[in-house]
Amino acid sequence: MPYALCFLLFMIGLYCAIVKKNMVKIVIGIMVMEYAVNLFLIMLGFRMGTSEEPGIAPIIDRSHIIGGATEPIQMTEKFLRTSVDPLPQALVLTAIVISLGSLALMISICIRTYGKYGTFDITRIRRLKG
Amino acid sequence: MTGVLPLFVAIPLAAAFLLPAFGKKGKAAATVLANLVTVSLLVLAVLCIGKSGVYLVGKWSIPLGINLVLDGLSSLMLLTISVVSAAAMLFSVRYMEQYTAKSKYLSLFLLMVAGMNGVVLSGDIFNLFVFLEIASIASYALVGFGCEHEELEASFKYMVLGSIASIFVLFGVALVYGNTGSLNMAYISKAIQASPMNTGLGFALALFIVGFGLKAALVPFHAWLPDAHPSAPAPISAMLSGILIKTLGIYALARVVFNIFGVSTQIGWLLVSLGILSMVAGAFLAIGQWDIKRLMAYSSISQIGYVVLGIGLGGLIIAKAGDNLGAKQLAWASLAILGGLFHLVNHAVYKSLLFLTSGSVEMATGTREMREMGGLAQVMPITRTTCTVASASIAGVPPFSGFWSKLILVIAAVQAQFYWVAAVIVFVSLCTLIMYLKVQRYVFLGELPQNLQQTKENRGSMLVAMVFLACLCVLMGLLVLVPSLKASILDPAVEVLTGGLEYSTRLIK
Amino acid sequence: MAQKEDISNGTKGMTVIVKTIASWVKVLIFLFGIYIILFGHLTPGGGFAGGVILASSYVLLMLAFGRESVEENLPLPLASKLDCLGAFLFALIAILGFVFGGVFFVNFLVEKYGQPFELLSAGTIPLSNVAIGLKVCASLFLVILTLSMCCKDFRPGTPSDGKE
Amino acid sequence: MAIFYVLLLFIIIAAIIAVETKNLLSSVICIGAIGFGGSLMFLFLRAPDIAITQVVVEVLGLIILIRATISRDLTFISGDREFFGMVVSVVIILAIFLAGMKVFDTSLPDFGSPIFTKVPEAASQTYIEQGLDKTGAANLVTSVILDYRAYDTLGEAAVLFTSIIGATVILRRKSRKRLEELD
Repeated sequence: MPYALCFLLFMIGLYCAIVKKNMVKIVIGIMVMEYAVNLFLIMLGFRMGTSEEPGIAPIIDRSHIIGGATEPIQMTEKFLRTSVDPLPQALVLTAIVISLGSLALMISICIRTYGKYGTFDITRIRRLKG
Repeated sequence: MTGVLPLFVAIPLAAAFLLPAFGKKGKAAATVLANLVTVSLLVLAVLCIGKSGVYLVGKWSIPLGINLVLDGLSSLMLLTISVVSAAAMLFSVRYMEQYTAKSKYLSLFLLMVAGMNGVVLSGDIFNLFVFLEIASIASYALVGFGCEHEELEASFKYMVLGSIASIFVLFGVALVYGNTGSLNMAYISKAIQASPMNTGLGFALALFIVGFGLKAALVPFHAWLPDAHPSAPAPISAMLSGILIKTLGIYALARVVFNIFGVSTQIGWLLVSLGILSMVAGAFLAIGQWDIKRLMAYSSISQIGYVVLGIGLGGLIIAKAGDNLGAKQLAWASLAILGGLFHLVNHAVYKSLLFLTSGSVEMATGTREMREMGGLAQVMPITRTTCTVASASIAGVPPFSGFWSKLILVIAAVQAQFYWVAAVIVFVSLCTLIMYLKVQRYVFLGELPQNLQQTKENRGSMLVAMVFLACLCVLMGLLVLVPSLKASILDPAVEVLTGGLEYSTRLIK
Repeated sequence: MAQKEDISNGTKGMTVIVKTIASWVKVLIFLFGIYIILFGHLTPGGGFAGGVILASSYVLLMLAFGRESVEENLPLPLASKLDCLGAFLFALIAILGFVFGGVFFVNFLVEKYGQPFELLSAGTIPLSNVAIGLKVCASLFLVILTLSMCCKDFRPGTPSDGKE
Repeated sequence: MAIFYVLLLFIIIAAIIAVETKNLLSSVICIGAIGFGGSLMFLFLRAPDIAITQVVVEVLGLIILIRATISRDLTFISGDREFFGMVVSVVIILAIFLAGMKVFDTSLPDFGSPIFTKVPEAASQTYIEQGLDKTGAANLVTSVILDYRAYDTLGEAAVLFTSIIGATVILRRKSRKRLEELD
């Protein structure tokens, strides 16, 4: 069910990006879609665990390891049993950066277009035919 | 040999990171450096022909790290990308003098090339997404490079639809990860073969088809292309129409559909119908245009249709035969895919040449409106000759390259008993002939208007780039006529697609 | 409306209270950003988050003191060069991996120094963090500064421009 | 578990307000609410790295967005597409959503039991087991982004670089020289 709510968020963003006529609104719709996908990816990697052993972040501290300076390091069973998936988190970190970059570019195109046309309304920004 | 694979990405990226630091004074040096980069990529791509292999980035074994895969299809795409980008870069040396911020332009250009090379080489589906974003974001900025009304509007439109496409692809990647637990293409493919296709993967496939279809501008998703491609500076139009839509759209779609999910009858029919729709709609819309670059942009949609049609037809034949795939069906499918891929290469060369000539005309006359031109054959002989070669080629006049790829497609369709498909191919080819006769008639023949009497032929690097591509246009037919060239360049690429899911067994021992 | 104009142009800055507090807070934010970058391989955070925090300390300065004073601290051409430098350093780490380890991006320093949980450990990872932090800080600073400069320039020239 | 539903509902409501409100500035502020709600959500989903990044990116993103909207023509744009078109798009989007709901309920593993525990050769299992030993970084997310998948991060840096160069190119003052300057 949380996945479906995430998908609802995605569809709200898609609706906004397709239907709205204000340039900034369109950008906002795209941002909402990006949030939805990021949230979805992180949810995929989440481990609920039990109430005694809830899932933990994939960050190791000294209590999670066996062995040390001389013998090879090993993780404790508990860590292996409860750690959430680090891979989607890495992907989302990359995706957030990408979305920030495209946000900056999109906003600069909006500002420049505003300077040329004096409006954010895409129905009035129509020099190109069809 | 696989040791050079990261260089395809590392060289242009490193150069692009350095170029903006050159500033105004080092403009000449920056131009030389950028040209050196594209030429060296061309040399590397030629070296990679016929090779195959896997490169493990950071020495991590396959499911852990990211791997670069070189196979027939990748090396074909690499070759196409480097030929077109070298020519377009050479063209921009002089053409881009009319704009400011040239070093930033060069940097964006190289980033786009790096992105495309990364997409083609990647063996990891998230990595493919990241490089797809580099290439797309660079192209959004390049479309709006002129910062005039139309350019900004086209750029915004392109950016919105392109971003939606990218998010669809990312969502597809997330769904695939959620269902298979892997990001490596070979492992995903293995997991999909092991378990029956479920709804989640089907939804992911739909997202991929819409996303890559938007990037490739197939017909229901083509709204951005006729605005974006004409608005960009001419060398960028050449890059976008010539290779960007093919790499980000067709290549990625073919890789995902054929090598990861495996082609089914429905997908085959879907690709064939998308292809035919694009061919017919693109051709009809193109004939009515009076803006020379807009006409060429619509014709790109039509030509992309041929490529998708060829690939889809091959997939359809394979999927229909199913388990009892005989040698005969395989030969038909190979022929159809060969036609599609050969048309992809051909179109990359002649469409970029056409856009370069249109840029040359635009720079000389200052307009893109065909009704205001005429008689340019007298004053711009070289542009005229190259444009005629490219037009003849795209219209399928023998012995130029376009003729051979269309012929192969027709033969494949007839052999596989899709007679109506063959008829559509011939019909659209006639429409293409008409639209380029229109270009010839209104731009180069007729009377020279008064205000264009002073027009002079462009000089220097622009001519070199155009003549280079025109020579290729004439010679490309050899790629299928000379057996050794065909066996080393096109056949391995066809085998990658007809082999389908063998992709994963080749990578995972 | 007039006050709003001042803020959006970012030239004159805000009141004394804001300025005084901002001059203290900016140091803390800056240090926090550096901490996040350097300890990225041990605690949550890393080059990217740290770089954004560094950039936001500059943004705070810009909002409080106006654009000119920030440009004195970090001129635009310098930020642009830092941007290129950070990106290039990261690519260089990849290339050094090729030179010393034979493969791109190989972590060629991982066994050379440090134990787990120490600041100096994990081979090239802290170096990459620093390079990315530099790059991200410079580039975001650059884009915000450029955007704020352009807010003024790209207003439509006449009220009738583009409107019916 | 309940906290996830509360936060998700909060985010969805904020998104609906952001989409439907007429005033651009309030819309941008609602985006901020989505971002911070998302960041809290990340924290509860045991992803502190992402939570930190999301907060700081949100701040900068909001500043960028407000730059675009502040002191501009904020008069809202009269009615969106005509009523009929809006109804059609809402219906299409609802249909896709309902189709999607089925997909998410049937195909994906249950919420809270990630896929990598079910696939024997999943890379994530190896990251957790050997990440510290092989890369030396205690933060496994860092070890993934900067060592196992560093090539992705190079791409990510390149994306940021591209978009910044792109933004400065789009915002430059003078874009064309006169043609006569050429020769």
